[in-house]
Amino acid sequence: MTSVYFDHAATTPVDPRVLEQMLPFFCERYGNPSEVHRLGRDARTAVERARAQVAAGLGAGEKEIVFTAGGTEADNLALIGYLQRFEPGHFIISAIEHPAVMEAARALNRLGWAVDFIPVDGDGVIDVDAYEQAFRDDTKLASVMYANNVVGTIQPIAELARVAHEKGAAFHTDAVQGVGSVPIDVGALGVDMLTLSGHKLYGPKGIGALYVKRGTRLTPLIHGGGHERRLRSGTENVPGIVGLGAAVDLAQAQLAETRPRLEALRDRLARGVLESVPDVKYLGHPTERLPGNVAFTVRYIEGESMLLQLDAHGFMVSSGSACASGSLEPSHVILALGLGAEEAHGSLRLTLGRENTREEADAFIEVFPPIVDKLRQMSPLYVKG
Amino acid sequence: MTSVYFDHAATTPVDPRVLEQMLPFFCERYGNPSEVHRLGRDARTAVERARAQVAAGLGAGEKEIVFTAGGTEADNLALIGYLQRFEPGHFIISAIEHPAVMEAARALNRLGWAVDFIPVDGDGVIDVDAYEQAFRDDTKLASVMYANNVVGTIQPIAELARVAHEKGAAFHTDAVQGVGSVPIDVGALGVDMLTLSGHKLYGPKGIGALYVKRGTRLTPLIHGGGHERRLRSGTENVPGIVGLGAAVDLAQAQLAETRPRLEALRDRLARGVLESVPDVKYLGHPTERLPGNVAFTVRYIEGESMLLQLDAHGFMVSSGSACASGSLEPSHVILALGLGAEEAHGSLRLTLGRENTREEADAFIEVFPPIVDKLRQMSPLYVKG
Amino acid sequence: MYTDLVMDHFSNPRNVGEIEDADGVGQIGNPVCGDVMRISIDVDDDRIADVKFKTFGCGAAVATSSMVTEMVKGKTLAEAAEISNRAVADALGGLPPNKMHCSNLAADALHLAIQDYLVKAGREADVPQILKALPKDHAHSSH
Amino acid sequence: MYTDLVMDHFSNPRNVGEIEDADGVGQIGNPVCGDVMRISIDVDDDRIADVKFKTFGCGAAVATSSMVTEMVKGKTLAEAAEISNRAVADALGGLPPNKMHCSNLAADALHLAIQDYLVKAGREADVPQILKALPKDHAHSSH
Ligand SMILES: Cc1ncc(COP(=O)(O)O)c(C=O)c1O
Ligand SMILES: Cc1ncc(COP(=O)(O)O)c(C=O)c1O
Repeated sequence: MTSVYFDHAATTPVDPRVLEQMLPFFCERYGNPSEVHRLGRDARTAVERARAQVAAGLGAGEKEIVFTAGGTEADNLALIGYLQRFEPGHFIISAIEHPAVMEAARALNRLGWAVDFIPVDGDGVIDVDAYEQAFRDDTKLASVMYANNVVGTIQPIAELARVAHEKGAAFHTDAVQGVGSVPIDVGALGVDMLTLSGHKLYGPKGIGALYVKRGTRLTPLIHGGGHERRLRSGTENVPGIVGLGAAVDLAQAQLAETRPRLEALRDRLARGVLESVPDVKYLGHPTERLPGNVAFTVRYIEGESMLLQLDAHGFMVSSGSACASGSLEPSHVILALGLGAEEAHGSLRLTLGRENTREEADAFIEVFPPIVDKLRQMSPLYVKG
Repeated sequence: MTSVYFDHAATTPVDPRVLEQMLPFFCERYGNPSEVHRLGRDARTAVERARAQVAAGLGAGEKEIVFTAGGTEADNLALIGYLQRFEPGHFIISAIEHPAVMEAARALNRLGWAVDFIPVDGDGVIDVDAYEQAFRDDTKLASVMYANNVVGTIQPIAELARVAHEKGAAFHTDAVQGVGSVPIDVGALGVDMLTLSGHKLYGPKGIGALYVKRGTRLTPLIHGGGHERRLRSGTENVPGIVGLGAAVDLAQAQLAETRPRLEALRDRLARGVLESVPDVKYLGHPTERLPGNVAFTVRYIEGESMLLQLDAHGFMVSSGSACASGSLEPSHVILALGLGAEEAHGSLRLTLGRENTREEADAFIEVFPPIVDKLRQMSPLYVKG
Repeated sequence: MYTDLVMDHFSNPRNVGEIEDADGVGQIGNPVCGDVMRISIDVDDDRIADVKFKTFGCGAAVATSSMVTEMVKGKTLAEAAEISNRAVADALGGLPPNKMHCSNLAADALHLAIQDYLVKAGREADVPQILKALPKDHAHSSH
Repeated sequence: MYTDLVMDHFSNPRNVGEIEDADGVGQIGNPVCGDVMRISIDVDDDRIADVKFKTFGCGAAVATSSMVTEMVKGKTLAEAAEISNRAVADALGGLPPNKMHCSNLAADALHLAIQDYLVKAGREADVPQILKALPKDHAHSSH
């Protein structure tokens, strides 16, 4: 039976070459990196090697990489860890951040911090004027995601970081969807902090990292033995860290090849859908978007029912951002683009990855129109044209 | 060359049977449990199965298990997550807690919480009278570790929990060293929260869990998509969670066999060391201790130098608790037993595990005395008797 | 997440469509909330002779709609009026907790269709007897 | 953690022991801090003719002690006085950062031994010239 995975923004498989590098660290090279004996030293060496790989992938220094247990934790460390060093003041995020940033911002808000959510235009690009005007005397941080997980739009991060610095604030970007998909250099971007996550770039789940520019001071969220230069205590997840290093390394090596290939596949898929199904609206920026992201909304029908029908036909896609809240709310991202709630409920996200082929894209374009048709026949909102 | 691992309290190898259960979840069953399609549902099923395994291992309900990225995080969630719901008041911990509890307590202290550190006796057992008297009207929580990571002493948790409840406070225990080594039933203990960690029980690093008794309310430390019933956001570490479930399951199945075997090995090793080296003091409680813990202090010489010499002979041990702080301070645990700093510097910890044999114990007893001798010859503190 | 029975009703929904010149039509939900269900019935001798549904919504919304049509066909109005949203969910072997509130309104749509029939048939007086509690169109607190 | 050279000096320490009736003896550190180093020297014609050490402490403490004895044998007192703790660490290919402060005092112990020799030899006046800066026994701030 067909089995096509178009949900790489939710998570990727671990690349077998990455797993291969992780494997020895479970049962044989299982030392605790804090221990002085040879198994401990071996584990320490592996952790530091992975740190160098991640640093190299971002153009960062090794001492600027803090391993965390994932993207969400890294985002929380960036926002809460950075701001908690100050008396409550003000900070800025975009209106389309991932819940990891959004909810960390809400938590800070409950602690007395004022926060502005900067709107985006119809393509999902942040309103740079509104952003610039939002800064106040007591603005300590701005955080804008590198690329959106739902609609794929890439933000002008270098410009946003520059503005923040001019205004005397630090700048963080959640680059979970960007790292591994597009070239990212923290120096060129000029950011103070940057989040990445293993399982979005063919590495393991449960591991991520925060780039913290030299001189940027944070307080930890998790206290204990003082690991990760005191920023994240807890025995290091050695296989996970090794896997993250290997995954970043591999992504670097493949980027030049995969990026144009995925862009072509993405555009083929988007064109195919738009041409074969009426009343479909493409979401996100036409060009400034992630290589593998195809997002659209289908009128008169609802996302989950499309998704389940597609699943029954062997196509795994997402109806928006994956999150465990079980919320039935339409995606805040799609609403922020200016769409109505009804339209937002009809959104679908296909996110392509290394292993996807043109045949798979073409198969999708075959299967999708009759599914839409079937669901529209069932919909009380649909009036045959 | 000899290679004997006596450092299971620092970390254990992943049992190959545990790894085997984890393996499919890296490259094949890699779904994000929040996703609705079949790979997502498959991952969700695996996570919930593991939750049931962990719950069964503790005599808990499935809804009472929160997965975290390790023991340190679970300890922090217990203390900070529980107390942050209240206005700052008072709480109680023992003087020999792991840094994960100790430093979380210090962080709360900086937020305005008063904390009492309850002393222990020469065997490492908490002073129950002092504990009882420490409770105040505004005492919200007491946290005492189940078993100490350095000297292995097991505390009278059921009694301590009962006292806390009588005084109107909640009770948490860090059972990272206990779970998998001794039978633990949260109902019999009567605790409100209990911490465990995968890599101490032949499961993977970077995964742990907090038992949270039904009705005990916490605020999360890490905010985002609302995973783990909102208590720990972030895409689930599916292979890690599966590994933790499998490890708890396996430990349960093996406990009846391994526990008496390790106790016998422990006592043999302790006796052997005490009989063959003069001026050695056994640390911790003679009987109320972890099955695999042998801790002692050797006068006139220093722990790390013993450890390195032992390492050169193929024996991997620890000179105290493993933590990344790089602190050269003598262990706060050993000082709390009433030993002087000089003696504390000479402490050594051998922690046995499933795969250790009697031959290995005997080999240690052969190798150790000449090492002590060599180092004593080198020591300016040693005056030949 | 969904039981096999939910998936079956979702994939092969029973009684999809709209009865032309139906004796009664009930609609509930609104597209902003992501779920709209419309049920039309024909009534014969106080029994539901035919029933069809159209639904905009998630898998649970479609499956509950399909299930309720199966449950009531041939039933008396009074029997049909006894069927609750909860009973529909139970008949499907349960629904995920987050789907219980918004996506499980098919019985309510049916009750509105019965009311519509009664009113159209000039039996307004029977409404309170047959339909003990009429659904309010939820204000969907979450919006 | 430790370089191979550190491990070599730790495992096969050079010049372990105590010179009987030594011309000069210096001791630094204290057991509470976990590091005590004692260096004894014999001086001949203003040169270090023999040197031995005893050390209580970690791998770094032993290795720096061993290394400093190798570095100074045959050196003039003035040359030996120039050797800093830092230079000893460098000669070992570096030490872990957390070992730089407490466990790297062997040069200080040597300087105290030189001072002891000068005082015993009635050359107290030479002390300031030869030993530019005398080590204070660290109060070890961390305690
Ligand atoms: C943009 C973005 N930020 C943060 C996260 C959270 O990362 P993780 O799942 O590793 O916690 C995700 C994915 O879930 C994401 O897409
Ligand atoms: C008693 C105790 N508590 C907590 C921890 C921390 O657990 P983890 O290493 O999983 O963060 C450890 C081990 O490091 C421990 O021994």
